[in-house]
Amino acid sequence: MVKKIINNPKDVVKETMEGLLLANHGKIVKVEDANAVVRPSIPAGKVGLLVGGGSGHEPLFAGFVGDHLADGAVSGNVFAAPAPDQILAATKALDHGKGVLYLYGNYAGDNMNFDIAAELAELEGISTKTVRIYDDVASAPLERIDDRRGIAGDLFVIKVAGAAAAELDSLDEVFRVTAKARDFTRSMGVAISPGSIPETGQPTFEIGEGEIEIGMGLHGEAGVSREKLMPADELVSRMTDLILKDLPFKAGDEVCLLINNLGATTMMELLIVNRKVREILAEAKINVHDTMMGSYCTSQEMAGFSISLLKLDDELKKYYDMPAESFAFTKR
Amino acid sequence: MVKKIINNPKDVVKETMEGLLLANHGKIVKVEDANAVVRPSIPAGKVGLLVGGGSGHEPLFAGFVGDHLADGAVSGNVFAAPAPDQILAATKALDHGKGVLYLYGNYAGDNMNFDIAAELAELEGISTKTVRIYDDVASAPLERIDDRRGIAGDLFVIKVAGAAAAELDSLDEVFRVTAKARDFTRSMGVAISPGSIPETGQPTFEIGEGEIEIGMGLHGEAGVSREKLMPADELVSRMTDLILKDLPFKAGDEVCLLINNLGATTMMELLIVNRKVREILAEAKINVHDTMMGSYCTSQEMAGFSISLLKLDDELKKYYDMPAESFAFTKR
Amino acid sequence: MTIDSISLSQVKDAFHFIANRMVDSKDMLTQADQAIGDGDHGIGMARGFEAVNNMLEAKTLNNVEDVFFNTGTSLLASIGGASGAIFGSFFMGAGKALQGAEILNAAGYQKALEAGLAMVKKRGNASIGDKTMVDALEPAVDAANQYSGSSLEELAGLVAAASHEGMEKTKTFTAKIGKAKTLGERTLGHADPGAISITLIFEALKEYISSL
Amino acid sequence: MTIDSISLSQVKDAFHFIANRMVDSKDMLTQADQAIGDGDHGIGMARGFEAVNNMLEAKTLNNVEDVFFNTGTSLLASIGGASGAIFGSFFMGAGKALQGAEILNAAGYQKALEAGLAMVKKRGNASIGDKTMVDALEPAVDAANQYSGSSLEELAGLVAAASHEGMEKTKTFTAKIGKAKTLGERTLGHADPGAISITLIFEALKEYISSL
Ligand SMILES: Nc1ncnc2c1ncn2[C@@H]1O[C@H](COP(=O)(O)OP(=O)(O)O)[C@@H](O)[C@H]1O
Ligand SMILES: Nc1ncnc2c1ncn2[C@@H]1O[C@H](COP(=O)(O)OP(=O)(O)O)[C@@H](O)[C@H]1O
Ligand SMILES: [Mg+2]
Ligand SMILES: [Mg+2]
Ligand SMILES: [Mg+2]
Ligand SMILES: [Mg+2]
Repeated sequence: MVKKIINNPKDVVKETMEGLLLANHGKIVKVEDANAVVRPSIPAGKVGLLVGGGSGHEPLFAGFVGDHLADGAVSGNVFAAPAPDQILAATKALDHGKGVLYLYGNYAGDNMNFDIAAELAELEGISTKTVRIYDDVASAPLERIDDRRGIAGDLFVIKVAGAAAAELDSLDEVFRVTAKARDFTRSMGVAISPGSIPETGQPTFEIGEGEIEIGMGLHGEAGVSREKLMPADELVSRMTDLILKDLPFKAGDEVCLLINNLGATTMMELLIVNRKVREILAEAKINVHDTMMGSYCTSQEMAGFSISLLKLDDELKKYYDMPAESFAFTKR
Repeated sequence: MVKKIINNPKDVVKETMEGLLLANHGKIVKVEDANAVVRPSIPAGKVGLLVGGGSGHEPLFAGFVGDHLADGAVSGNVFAAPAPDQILAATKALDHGKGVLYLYGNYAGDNMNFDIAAELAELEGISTKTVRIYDDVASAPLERIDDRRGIAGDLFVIKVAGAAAAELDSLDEVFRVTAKARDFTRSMGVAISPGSIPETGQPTFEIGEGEIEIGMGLHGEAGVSREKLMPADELVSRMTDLILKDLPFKAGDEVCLLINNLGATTMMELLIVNRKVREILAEAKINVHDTMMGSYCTSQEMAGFSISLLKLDDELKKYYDMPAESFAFTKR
Repeated sequence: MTIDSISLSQVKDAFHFIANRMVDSKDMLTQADQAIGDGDHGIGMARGFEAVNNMLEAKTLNNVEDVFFNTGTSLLASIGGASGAIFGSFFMGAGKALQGAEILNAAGYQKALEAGLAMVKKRGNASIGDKTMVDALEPAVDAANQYSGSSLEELAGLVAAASHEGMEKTKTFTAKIGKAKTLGERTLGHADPGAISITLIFEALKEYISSL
Repeated sequence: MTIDSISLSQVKDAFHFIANRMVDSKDMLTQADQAIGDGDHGIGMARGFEAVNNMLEAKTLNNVEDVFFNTGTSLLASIGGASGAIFGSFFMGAGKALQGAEILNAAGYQKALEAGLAMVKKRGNASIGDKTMVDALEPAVDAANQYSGSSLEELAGLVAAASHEGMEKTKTFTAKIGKAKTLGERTLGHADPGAISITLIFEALKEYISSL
């Protein structure tokens, strides 16, 4: 049994939600009969932005509901997409006549459940559009980009989408900007020790002493290879190589950089990683506009991290730079 | 060997600093010949606020150098206080004629090294004052409060001191407000698995399966007792009991709450803990003004957390509520 | 003597029997998903079929369609994830095909399976060889279509056997869909968790009928 | 024949000998600190005495005071932490008492020890029984004061022995200062890491002199 500071493992999702609501001091409210939260006062005529996915990635998703960020979040059980009725309840709470944009990671479970919800919403006269995030370059070749998983790059897309949804007043326009942010985002993760699912008490995968999984997914799904642990600099070189050549990012590009902690990795390690990422980007003449670093999109207590880049153009930069505020992310 | 994503273990402190500087995009600069950072432009006539301590607690301390926060931070080796010459170099960089307030956790090593630095600063005509943080109720009885350790409560004291140092223009006044914030702060931590020191590759302590250390210190120093792991609610009750009766906090009090991740604990667990803390505070009729939750003051990859309370009065509330911005903490 | 049909109350009993089987298989299914997925399939299925058990107690079910369809909606709402949508869609699709039937016979079972498969494919777009539950479901439907003259008992046996065989075959496939897909070659040798589940469901139904 | 004094260049050699001993004791000291502190004492002392070795090579040292004093400043600047301040203060205090001496004899060693102890106490405020290096240092100073008529070689032996005895006694104390203090009773049975270090230093000096 993996040790955890919890009560009954079956209650973790419910109790997590209770704790989050209290920590938000009224800035988010619960949707009745659903494991979903929304902002208490959404301006009439605003396009709604709904994010969501499985629980277990805290503070993603509900930690990013706030001003100039998501309007609502719906969370499933640990590592399981939310069910359609939950998504529909959140959709209804968010719709103010302009429709709702669904924004989530590209997984079979999420895709199917959100699609069913979208069909149900349509029956109730609510228009929705969907952007699936597929930033993980390790999970499929570029030709099959829509087979790729969504990982920490979610953050960039939510940041831009939140600002766009606050400023633009048509679902189509919010969709366009959000899809562009998604298309301009690339990520890759690694892990050296597993997370675990509270209800089973078991690690999501096994990994040997001295081994590292390159391309690790957000739920412990395996990546591109299992290797001997290598020095941070060598690891970072390999990861950034794959990321840079994928979009591709080119000399003269301006990017935002996210180094995301999958759970148990130290900030010291992230900073050491950052050093090498910046050295490589500087050599490639890619200019880093801003850096986010921390535990945003986790996989329980998995030790590992991911690197994400968002390529900016004037429009994306404008939305990225806007102030925002939520439980897990504040920008002045 | 504990697995880490680093290069040569002897270089972790240096490389961490390099990564931090890059992540700050010019908002902090390095002090020459010292493992210290300062804000690049400190207004003439401002009282300087210098924080510091051992490395290994990232993002503490250097992550809190910024607007309305610390003006500088000096970091020692992992879990070792910085040497006097380093502290002195940072002191000189911060002094603008109004003197420098030293603010750090109450450990023999920090006390001695900062005291030597203060003596050396005095020789150079720089006045300093010192506030040692001793918020850890688990580390000594109330009668010997100045034997207690400083743990995550540092955050509250730095937040208030940073705002006070930005607003007030005498070292004595900044000292007074900072000491009050320190006196009104109480914390307690627990851990279920150890951190490790990169240079030894060894965990800082051993703990059995199914065991928890109550009162764990920031460097893995033992606490008040080693027990069987218990449900989160029971654990939180025991911790808050000890905290509440220590100041004591009373019905009608207004407090800020910090639930700090010591490293590898999940946000899910922190939120579950928060739920119970709030239930107990509500019963005790203690009003929670604001909540901070996250990995602020860590002990490498230790799994565990601490609960801290800051009791507010009008003055502390004013400084707590001011906007602030740094690498690790932003408040709008 | 072979059983040609079962009554509404037997269908309810059968679904309890299936639900208990799935709840009891929690650890086994979770381990299967640990090998090639994210290790939650067993807890999802157990949670889903606990909800089915509760629904069977609480809800007025007027015909066999109701039993199948409400099983589907219970799974859909309580599991979430890929399996909630897939297994939920399967039972909802199967239920609709039963059109108010008051008993379950071979013809009904065959129609239900066919419609269930269609719903699953509509929802999930998986084909044979993608290493999903479709690899166990589609051969079962094929078997049912081929042998449509048999009794319900015989058909249930054929369906269970075909599904089992299809499930075993998934060990030779590399995953192309779902959370296992990025594992590629490393999924070889492991059966797909969802394929195991659908086989368990068909086997439980067969056992229930044979025990009558 | 017993050795009454050593020359400046022998003092430098002796400090190299001590420094190497401390560097070699890294793991042992770290383990001692893992038992009751934060597990870094060995790495701090090793880093500090590596700096001492470098300083001895790089710096012009004109007399015995210089050797002691610069050893202190090297430790202070390179270790940080409690032991940087304590061991740095010890050697700086000891050095000042030697006032430009060109050799180290028994009288000088005795004065140096006494002044070193005074600096340590001024800096750290620890008393006998607090479970710190003072528990090994103070008995060593007492021994030196009592036997001030002996040769340097004899004195070095007495100092090492008294310090060793004091260090052993720390096993019976509960910590009252430093990172071990909150462990209270649980520190029983473990020697204080800093007390082990000062004993190692005195023993190495004694061995060096005896080997001449
Ligand atoms: N598109 C799909 N079509 C059919 N079955 C699928 C599809 N995607 C996933 N599955 C089935 O779902 C199973 C995984 O279920 P589960 O582990 O509960 O959900 P998740 O993948 O969300 O963790 C797989 O073993 C597979 O049989
Ligand atoms: N106030 C003090 N006076 C004398 N020695 C002290 C004092 N505080 C700590 N020490 C010594 O320092 C040693 C610990 O050193 P070290 O582990 O390197 O530093 P830290 O405690 O900062 O991790 C203790 O074993 C003790 O002998
Ligand atoms: Mg899952
Ligand atoms: Mg230390
Ligand atoms: Mg799964
Ligand atoms: Mg130590």
